Amino acid sequence: MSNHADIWAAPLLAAGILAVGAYTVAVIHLAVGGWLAQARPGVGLLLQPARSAAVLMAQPATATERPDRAMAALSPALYAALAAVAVTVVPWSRSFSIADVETGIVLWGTAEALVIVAMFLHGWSSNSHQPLLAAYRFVAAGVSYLLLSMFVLIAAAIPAESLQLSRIVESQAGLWNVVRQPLGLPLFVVVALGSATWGPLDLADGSDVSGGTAAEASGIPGLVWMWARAAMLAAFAAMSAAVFLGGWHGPVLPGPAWMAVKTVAMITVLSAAGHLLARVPAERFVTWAWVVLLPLGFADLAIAGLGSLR
Amino acid sequence: MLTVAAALFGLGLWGALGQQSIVMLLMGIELMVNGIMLAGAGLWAYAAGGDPKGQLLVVIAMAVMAVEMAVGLAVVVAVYRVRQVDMTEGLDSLAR
Amino acid sequence: MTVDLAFWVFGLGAVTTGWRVFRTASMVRATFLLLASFLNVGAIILLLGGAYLGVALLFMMTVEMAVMAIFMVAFMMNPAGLNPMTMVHQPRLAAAAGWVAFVAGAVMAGRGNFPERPLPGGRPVIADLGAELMGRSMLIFETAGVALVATMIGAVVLSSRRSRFGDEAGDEGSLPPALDPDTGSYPPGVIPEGVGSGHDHHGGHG
Amino acid sequence: MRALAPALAAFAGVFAVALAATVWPGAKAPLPPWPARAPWLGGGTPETHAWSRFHARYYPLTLVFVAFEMEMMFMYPWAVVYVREGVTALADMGVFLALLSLGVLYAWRERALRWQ
Amino acid sequence: MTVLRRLAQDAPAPVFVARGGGAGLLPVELQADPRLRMVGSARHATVLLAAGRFAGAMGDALDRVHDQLPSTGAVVWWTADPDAARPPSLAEATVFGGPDPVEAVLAAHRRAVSQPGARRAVLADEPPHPFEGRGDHGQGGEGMMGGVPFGRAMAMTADDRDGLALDQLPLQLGPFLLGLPNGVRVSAVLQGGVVQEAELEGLDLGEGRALAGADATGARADLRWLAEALRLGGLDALARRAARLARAGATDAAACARVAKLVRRSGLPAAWSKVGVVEGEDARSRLERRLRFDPRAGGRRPLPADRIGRALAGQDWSDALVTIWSFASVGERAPAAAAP
Repeated sequence: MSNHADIWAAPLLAAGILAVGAYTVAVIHLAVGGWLAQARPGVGLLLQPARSAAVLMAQPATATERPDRAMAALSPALYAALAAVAVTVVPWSRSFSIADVETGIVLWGTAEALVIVAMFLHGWSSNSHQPLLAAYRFVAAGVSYLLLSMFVLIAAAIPAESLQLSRIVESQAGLWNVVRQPLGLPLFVVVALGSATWGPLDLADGSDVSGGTAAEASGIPGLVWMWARAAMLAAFAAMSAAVFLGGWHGPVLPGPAWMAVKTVAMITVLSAAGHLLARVPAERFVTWAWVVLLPLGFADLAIAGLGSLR
Repeated sequence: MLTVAAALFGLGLWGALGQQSIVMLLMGIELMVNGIMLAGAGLWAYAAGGDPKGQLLVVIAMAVMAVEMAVGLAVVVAVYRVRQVDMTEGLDSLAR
Repeated sequence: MTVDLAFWVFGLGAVTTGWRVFRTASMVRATFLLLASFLNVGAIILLLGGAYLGVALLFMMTVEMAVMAIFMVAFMMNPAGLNPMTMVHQPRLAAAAGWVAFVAGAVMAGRGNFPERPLPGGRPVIADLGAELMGRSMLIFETAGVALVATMIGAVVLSSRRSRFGDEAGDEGSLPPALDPDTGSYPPGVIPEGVGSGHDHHGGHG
Repeated sequence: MRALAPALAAFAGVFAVALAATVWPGAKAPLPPWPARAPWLGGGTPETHAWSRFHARYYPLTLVFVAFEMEMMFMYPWAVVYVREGVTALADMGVFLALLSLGVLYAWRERALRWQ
Repeated sequence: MTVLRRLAQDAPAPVFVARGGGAGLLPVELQADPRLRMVGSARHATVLLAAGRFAGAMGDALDRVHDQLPSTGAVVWWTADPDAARPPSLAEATVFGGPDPVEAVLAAHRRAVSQPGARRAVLADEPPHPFEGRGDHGQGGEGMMGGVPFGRAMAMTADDRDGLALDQLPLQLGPFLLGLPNGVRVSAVLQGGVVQEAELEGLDLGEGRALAGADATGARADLRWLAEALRLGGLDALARRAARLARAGATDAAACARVAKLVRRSGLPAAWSKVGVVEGEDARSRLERRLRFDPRAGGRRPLPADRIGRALAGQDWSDALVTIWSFASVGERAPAAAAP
């Protein structure tokens, strides 16, 4: 059951899904933030992201003294493209995903790993101090959370007997992974926050380094970068909906509708986490990830394994 | 296919022998292993009739690369820690 | 047809990037050019039908190069190549050896006759590998595990500062306690003795 | 493999568009003056280039990571055949992971997971 | 294009605030207004809001920030005495003397995005060090590490607690950095993101009339401080909430308590614990003291700058910022500036 879109339609589909997803992320982020700040942005909320984007488009791109221009141009594009390739493997219904790759979760892991490269390049390329610090501390966090993602995804692959996302969703027909492997989703949320450098794991673009790798970015390059971050978060929300929340399974509504609902729910969760949790110091997170979260990843794998013994 | 592998191997050898710094030398070695992996995969695909041992060979090659890299870099750190050198010439005294 | 075309594109990409690795002054670029070479090879393996091998190669090489970049930047002089530099020795020998290896390999590729037993289509290659690991090659698999642990421990022993054996004073300040409190901290840009000698050493080749 | 083509196409397409969007506007614009291009330090000034032999404080960790993450190579195929192999696979991977966690444990004890 | 312009005009104005003499932490309260968005880098802003007096070194620093603002950006000077001497960067700024500059900032933002007249840089257009045509390859460098390639020297190696002598990054940060008190500049030597040496210098904030409401006391002062601390911790929404309470006069004790509870749940205290320990007290306990909003608890003997500077050595740069801000007094003069 390897279904996939036409090779010419794929880029448009991926870009479309991500555009909608990223915009949803922005709107929900504003809404939750306004609710928490008790300062309602008002009716203009739905237009707010477009307005802020327009500001960046009206702005000229800045340059630094001696940047690595090639890398500076490549890294935001790479980050955005990674969000795209990530979202292609997500199945939206029993019969449709852009690219239902046989090795879906391995491809996903590759995208996650390349995200670390993109972040590092973005921080390195401007030849500026604060972006550099941010990029390096992000890599420390990245090499720590990457293993978690592998473990939870492999655990999800065990009952499906396949690395293919559609099979993984199929295997949840009876019971969703969020129940069957309770540790999976929380750990995957950590990975999502890391890969989009969001909220508590906003180590690459943190405010304590004046915007981190994006500190020197203004104008359209800055816009592309911000868009890619939101798109990455949306992709992760969709992925967690598919892998842990039973994907298209659900009563009454058609599959894609369920996926949309679950994705939006995950976006809300991620956004709330971003607003309610303070940034974790990089060093603490690293120790914590290896000493506490990694064993939890083992436990998740063990639960999945014991659960699917015949 | 094997030609490309050979080219990669040759490039890697050139880099490994030519570069002074230990880290660049490691890069050369990695490139050589790159060629080897390509050749292994090619033989598995064309000449092994799908025997999984071919895949295993490539996987092992990757593992070897990881080990080589980790240990190699650790050695670089250790050497740099005792004497601020990162060059192969810096190590000639170890031979004596 | 398209497959052949794609193969040559990726092959050419792999070789070109692999060559550029040793031709760029910026260590970061060198590292990620090497990564690009790996990615091209991974794509070729995918074309060959290594559904798992190819993607796994992309994955593994990405993380390895991300780590490699950190060490390249840390331990190479002038890592960004702000001053153009060439740091090679015995270039002739190296080039010659490289060419020899290439020609030998190419001749083998051309002349050598390999059994023609192509990968049967629709074979569950991933499950094959899994079964292999759980079956005949389990020993290899576990041995690899032991080797990896040995690697971890070795790497930690060699690289880390192991303050477990030292006192905590090392963590107090970022500079080690100096003999003379007045000169304990080096003014910016000034190289203390010992470190400086290392620099002269490099400078000779610069 | 057919399924991979759209994934790569999506990558290439979005990459190309994003790259064009990033490069195009600034392509013709003249370089801003030097003071506008100084690194952002909130009114402060650096003495040197930021590009340097950066002392990543976590290098032992990265080496442990490289070794550890190799084991994923074995785990993906393992997961596929797990149900078929059953207890064998469980025990097998149990031993494997136990070994690796020894390595992590050692690294932790050696403070390799902290800033050096 | 016009559609874009119209959209951009109605967007929340991304404003970078530079706090000078006589401003206190009053500008922090501006983020209470949802029509403004405080950004951490002038590169992200359309409006540079300079609040208070900028003389001498402060003026020079403001000039640098002014030039780093994107060339379409606009400048607003919020001051109590417009006749005071102003640095070149404020020569063409919109001067605002009233109590609440939000409208002025919004007007400037609309101007900046609708008819972007390129702002001239006030500093000389020349590299930090002349390099063109010098050195081995005409890039100003000599040999491997020497010279000033492309206008700047290269970092040099120096010893380190780790025993790996890698490169040091000597630099001056601030005074207009999130987490630095008014007029405080840090001269630090970083190696790998860890502070090796740091010195806090308090720049002269000058004398003169302060902005109306600049000096607050009690809960309101604590809330202003807290809002900045929350932004430093990445909790912008909570920061906005704290700013709203401060702006409302911090009269609602229950609301303050709710904010304190949210802050405690956010894990910020945990992130600050064991950071910047001075006299056996870490940043967390200093935060907790503020969270009590107790006028008596707030006031403590200001710590001399050199003590803080020494406390920074060996910390990650972000922890160092936390340490500095945890000591920031809510009054006009930061303790660092009040150094002997």
